[in-house]
Amino acid sequence: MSIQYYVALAACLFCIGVAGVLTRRNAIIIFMCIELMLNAVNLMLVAFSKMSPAVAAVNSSMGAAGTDAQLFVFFIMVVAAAEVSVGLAIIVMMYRNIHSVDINFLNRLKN
Amino acid sequence: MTLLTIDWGLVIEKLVLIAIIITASLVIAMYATYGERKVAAWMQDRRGPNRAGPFGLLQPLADGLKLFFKEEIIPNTSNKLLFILGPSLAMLTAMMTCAVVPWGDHIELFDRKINLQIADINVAILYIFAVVSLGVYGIMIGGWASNNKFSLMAAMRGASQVISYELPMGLSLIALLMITGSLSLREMVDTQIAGHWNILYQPIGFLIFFVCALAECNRAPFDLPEAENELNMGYHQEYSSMKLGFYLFAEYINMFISSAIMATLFFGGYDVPFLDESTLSPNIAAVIGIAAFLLKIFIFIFVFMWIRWTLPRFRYDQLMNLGWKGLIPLALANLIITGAVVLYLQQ
Amino acid sequence: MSIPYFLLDTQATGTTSDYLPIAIQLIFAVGFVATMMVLTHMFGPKRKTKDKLETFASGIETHGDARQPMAIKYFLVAILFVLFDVEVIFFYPYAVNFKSLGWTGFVEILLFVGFFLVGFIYIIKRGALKWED
Amino acid sequence: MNALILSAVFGMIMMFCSFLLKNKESLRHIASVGLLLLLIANIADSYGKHLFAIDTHGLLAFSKFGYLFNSIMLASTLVYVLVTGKEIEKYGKYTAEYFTLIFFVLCGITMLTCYNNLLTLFLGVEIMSIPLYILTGSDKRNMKSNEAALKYFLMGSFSTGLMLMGIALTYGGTGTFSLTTMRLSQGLYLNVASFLEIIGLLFLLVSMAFKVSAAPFHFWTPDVYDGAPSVFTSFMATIVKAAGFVALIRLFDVRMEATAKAIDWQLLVSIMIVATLLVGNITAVFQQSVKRMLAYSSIAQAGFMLYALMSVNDTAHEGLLLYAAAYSLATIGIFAVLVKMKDHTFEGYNGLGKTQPVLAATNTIFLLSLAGIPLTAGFFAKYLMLASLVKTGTYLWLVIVGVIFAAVSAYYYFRVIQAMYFKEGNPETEPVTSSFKFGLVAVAAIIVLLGILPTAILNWLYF
Amino acid sequence: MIALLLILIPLAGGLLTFFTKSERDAKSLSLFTAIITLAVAFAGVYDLLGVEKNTFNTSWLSFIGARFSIGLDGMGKMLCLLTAIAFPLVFGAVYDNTYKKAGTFYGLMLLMQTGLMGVFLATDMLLFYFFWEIVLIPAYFLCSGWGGEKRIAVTFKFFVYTFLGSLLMLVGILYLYYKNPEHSFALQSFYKIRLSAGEENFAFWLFFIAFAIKMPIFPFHTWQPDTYEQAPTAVTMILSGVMVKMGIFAVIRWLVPVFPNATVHFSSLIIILSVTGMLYASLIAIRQDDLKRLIAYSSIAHIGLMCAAIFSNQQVGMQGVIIQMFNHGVNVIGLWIVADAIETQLGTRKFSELGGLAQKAPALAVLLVVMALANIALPLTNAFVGEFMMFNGLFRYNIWMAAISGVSIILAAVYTLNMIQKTFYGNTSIVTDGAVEVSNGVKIMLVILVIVVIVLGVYPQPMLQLTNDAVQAALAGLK
Repeated sequence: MSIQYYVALAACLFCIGVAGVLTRRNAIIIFMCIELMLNAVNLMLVAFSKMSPAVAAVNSSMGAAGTDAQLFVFFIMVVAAAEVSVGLAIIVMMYRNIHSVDINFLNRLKN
Repeated sequence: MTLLTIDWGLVIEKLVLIAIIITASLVIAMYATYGERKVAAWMQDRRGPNRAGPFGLLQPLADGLKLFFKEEIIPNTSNKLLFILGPSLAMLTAMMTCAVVPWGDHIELFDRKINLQIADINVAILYIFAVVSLGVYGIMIGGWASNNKFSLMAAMRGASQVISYELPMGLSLIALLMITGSLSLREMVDTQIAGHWNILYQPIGFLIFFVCALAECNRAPFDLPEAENELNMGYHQEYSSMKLGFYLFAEYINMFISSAIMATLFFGGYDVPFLDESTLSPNIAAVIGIAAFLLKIFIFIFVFMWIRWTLPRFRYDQLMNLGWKGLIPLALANLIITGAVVLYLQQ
Repeated sequence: MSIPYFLLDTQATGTTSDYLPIAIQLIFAVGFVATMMVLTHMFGPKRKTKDKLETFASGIETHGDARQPMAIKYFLVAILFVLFDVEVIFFYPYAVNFKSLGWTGFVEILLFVGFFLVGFIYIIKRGALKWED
Repeated sequence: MNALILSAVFGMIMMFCSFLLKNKESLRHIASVGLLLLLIANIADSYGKHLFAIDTHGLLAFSKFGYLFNSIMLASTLVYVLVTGKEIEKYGKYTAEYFTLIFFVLCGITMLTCYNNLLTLFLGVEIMSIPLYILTGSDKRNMKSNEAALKYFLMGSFSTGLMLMGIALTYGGTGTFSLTTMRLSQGLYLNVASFLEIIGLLFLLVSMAFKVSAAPFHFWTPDVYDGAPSVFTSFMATIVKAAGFVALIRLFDVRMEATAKAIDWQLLVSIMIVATLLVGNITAVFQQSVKRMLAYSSIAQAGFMLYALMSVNDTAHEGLLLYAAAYSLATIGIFAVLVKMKDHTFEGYNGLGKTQPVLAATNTIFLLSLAGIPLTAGFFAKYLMLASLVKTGTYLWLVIVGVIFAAVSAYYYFRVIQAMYFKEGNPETEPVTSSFKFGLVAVAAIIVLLGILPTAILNWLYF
Repeated sequence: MIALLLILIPLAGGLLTFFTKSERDAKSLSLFTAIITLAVAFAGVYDLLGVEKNTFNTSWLSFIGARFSIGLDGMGKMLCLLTAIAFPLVFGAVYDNTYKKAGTFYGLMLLMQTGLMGVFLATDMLLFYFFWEIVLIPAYFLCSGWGGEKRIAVTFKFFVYTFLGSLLMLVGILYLYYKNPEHSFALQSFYKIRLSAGEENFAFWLFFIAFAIKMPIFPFHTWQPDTYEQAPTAVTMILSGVMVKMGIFAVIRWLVPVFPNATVHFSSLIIILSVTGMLYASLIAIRQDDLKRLIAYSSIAHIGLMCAAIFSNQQVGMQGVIIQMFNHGVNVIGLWIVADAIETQLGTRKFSELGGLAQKAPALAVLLVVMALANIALPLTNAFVGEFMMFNGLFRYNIWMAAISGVSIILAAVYTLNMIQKTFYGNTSIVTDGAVEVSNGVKIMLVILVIVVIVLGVYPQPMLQLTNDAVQAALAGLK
């Protein structure tokens, strides 16, 4: 399969994620949408690392390894994990205080 | 489109293989329940099932049919969709794991060289971990969807236990990987056929893996999610009919598959020791290999049962402490020592 | 600006075909599970009563919803799992290339294990894994 | 490199100090000593004394600018801990952990000052951000703090997502993460791949705009700064924000010129500047709480720092350094006074000049510095920012917009001064120790010194 | 050396005064400092230590290119002298007043003197800007801290106006700096900059707005009457006597020579603005009921004339402006002293409440009349010389403009005499019934001023000589 399918899929996932973040009000769902965005990026990176002509060109001309994007994905996973732990902790903390994960509650801060 | 240029012969071949393997694993799982009861009876000096058919051999079939025709009850307060999804997922993951296990070397049939492995992928171990980790969703979703306090409690316990033991399980394999240098199960078996079984190099790794496998399958002494005397019956107590059947079945399939994986990783897979397969015709060699492999698996299954009916159940804190504070550091130490030794010998 | 790159066709693809059997198996498994579910639904008797449809609590009345906050410990375990599991992932590429990396790689992985242990000891010291209370 | 590694190490040391030491006071002292050592190590680094010889394979590239910026950030943090460290002890029992997190944030910052690869950029940003989410929510029982943490977290990770998309697209376009390789290879396929790269860079710009709270991606800032415990807001609004700008300017250094044919970065940034200045300043004028005013003012100050991106030249770099120093020190000082106040509204400051003359006087100097009045460091900071743009000879109208908003900013800064000196009132403050006063005076002295002879300090750090 | 001392002495004195505890210490210390400064200023003006001692130049901000370079030249000498004279006078005049936190008050006053000295001495553009802003800060605090009821808002208006103006100037400075091939802020180097017409016109306004706000020129004047009214009188004296001269000084030193073409180009516009301002201010002054506001508006009118005269681009006009800067400073300080004496004694400045003071305080009345006459530039007073020369210049530029601004002289006579009449003559009111003669301190100050007024009115020659070179420099570019 050629790369555009992967890129298009990743772009779709990413857009779904962004749309979710912007429209949903439930903190957990927003959070999941963010994770979706990250995974879309992972997919795109992996696709590029295998199939992007630019990557191939750099690899042949610069003598760099083509696996750097795959490595990057690992780091994204790590960071995502760290974010998950912190983010869930924050959401749980908030749930314990206001018994809701609806971010409309956040508007309270404005007053 | 690449899909159109596909080798349809290969697809049919794989389809047949899949059908055989899945059916085999289902049958083996079914008879594992029978075996379990027989072993239990034997250990407790009883007879076990003996009414249905000779030696009660038709008992699992009868059990299965009974479950199949039972009334299905979905509690009012539950989440219907998730309630159905839970056991389906459990069954699904159990059925998916066997895809990367090499059941034997190739056979030659109709001028085709057929690999006795559904998918020979180069990241087989990662695939197994990925699918096995999905298993926890089956438990969690089922327990949560039931909307029963006992179920939920059991599911939480189960989930915690499964994920806790996944860490040492992953770590224990790293030392092994350092020796073999590949994530492909097929290659791993090949190295073992050429050299020695990995159990000789990695006894501690195997021990950890084995303990974790017990915990992953929620087998005694780690069957906390099903602790009857604390939690009625566990995460599936609201289930009935085939949904319950799926949960129970999944457990036995998991047991079978983990035995297969252990045999593959540490005991040479379909390798028969002291036998030079190259002197035999491929088909005969393959049959012998499969037989050897199944034998190894059955031994493991027996060990599983043996342990279940021998050891008392762990307390929850003991379970967690063993996993986190015992196995993880042990696996790390194993990793470091293996690395140092291998590098030293390499010099 | 000329045509963006990603619209062009690319080099040889990877080993997607290796995964085809897995997809077949997935279809197979899903089909099996779904069929069984449907069949058992059709064949089973349907005599529902109120008592049957209530959640089971060993015979006593059920009290309220089960979806209440659980002990934070379970949550903590889940989070720690996520963190450490990701750390474990990092060992895999190393393990596969372990022999070619030699002693330098070993020293680096020792450092990594050191970091792992620092976090590990910290959470144990903090009592995140204390279940005996 | 020294600072990068040592900050992580000190972070871990602090982590374990929480078991070894029960005395909060000594924790703070250890942290201060750690920061001091870090600062010394970093200065040693800039003099060529590297403690660690590690081949980073081009992931990091060290420069004088980076070292100097590190020094400034570390010094600011040191000042921050010395002046407001006591307040950190108020939020829960995890004092040592808070210091740990601060060290980790510094680790991220030091990475951002020397990244040479999009991977290290990403890691730096995240190492910097994630501890901050925790710090924001550290006041666990306080609803506002919770909500601020959640908001910050969601916004932060959203921008992380955007940043990653940007990185992925840039990678697809250029075939590499390495800034050096990008620079070398841009001639090869710039004509074809620039489309992907430019979208990628746009994503990166947007995500960094989130981090530095530049309009129109600023909307989380006031709520988060307001909700977070004041003492951590102070850290967030100063050191962290400045680091974001350094990260941005490093990126712009490399990529702006290369892609300028395809996209007019200056136009984009100029729109951002105007929006940021407008939102920050105008909204700040209408605030009733000093803390919120400072939140908006930090947006406004971000607008000024954005000038460095308009004109990526030497003056912009120098200016950013000085701006970071001036702005951080002054804001830390203001927050140090703020946390001592019981009432955070403007009225709460009424008459402070009488009851706490030292606090009021130093606070005045900080505010003057923020407003950019000569004799304070803030003046040179603004001066260099504007100068860098004038130097390019384009977008002169933007400079005039800048000074008009600088005049507007005087309005709300002087409101505090007016309240302190010219209005009657009896402000309630927490007990103020003489060492705290001494700290404030020292910070004020640094600001004035930087305002009269900025070269004295910069040269000493530099050469 | 002298130049440096002129800055350092008030600075040191000011900082010391901050830490004085008692009011007496503060007063005497500040007065002492001011007198020393005056002595040094004399030494500088008459080159007692040699001309070469009058400049000071050292490196300052090498990375920007600015130097700490100051020097006393003709026009600078005159204004430094004015500054040096003004402060002891003011301190003397308000010696009897009590200010809360006297140490801070006098300290800030001296800091303001530092800034003023710096502005008049700086020969480096950035340094000039520095001092320009520094003057503002003490002024702000003084007015806000010790002023009248509406002081906070009014002072803030003043502050924002001038701050905005100076920021615009900063942009202009930057612009010129980067247009300057020598990349230097030095005065001489700025004089050499040659810009295209468009650039020059652009940069001209950046500077001119700053100066116009400071002077203030119509329509940038709105801060001025309020501020003068609300500020404590001692500060108002400095503001109107010295500080507004900063604007005019800056125009002559920094604007006209640097932008010769733009000066010519915009001269008519600016003269129209100035003349409008003069008429407008004079008319409003007539309607005033408040002594301070009246003086404030009269000040606007005078400044307008000076500005118009500068832009007439005539040597005689320019020279007149320079002299008039000094003279106006002296005169207006005198007026303020009188106003302050009346207010402190009677608690009011309203003409409607005053009257008949001449009977109660004859000496004050006489002195005021002299000052007032100087204010309307009667011959034999110092202002006459300057105004005459300015009108001369303006006349040469455009006869109609001169004529219209001449009207404002008449108006000045109207309101000034009206003021004298309402305050000092007529019947005593309830308020003025208990009035007594002013203190000897005030009298002495006023007498000194009157002497200056008359001496300079009769013998302005030294002044003219002093300012010659400055005028030449300013007009050099125009020819």
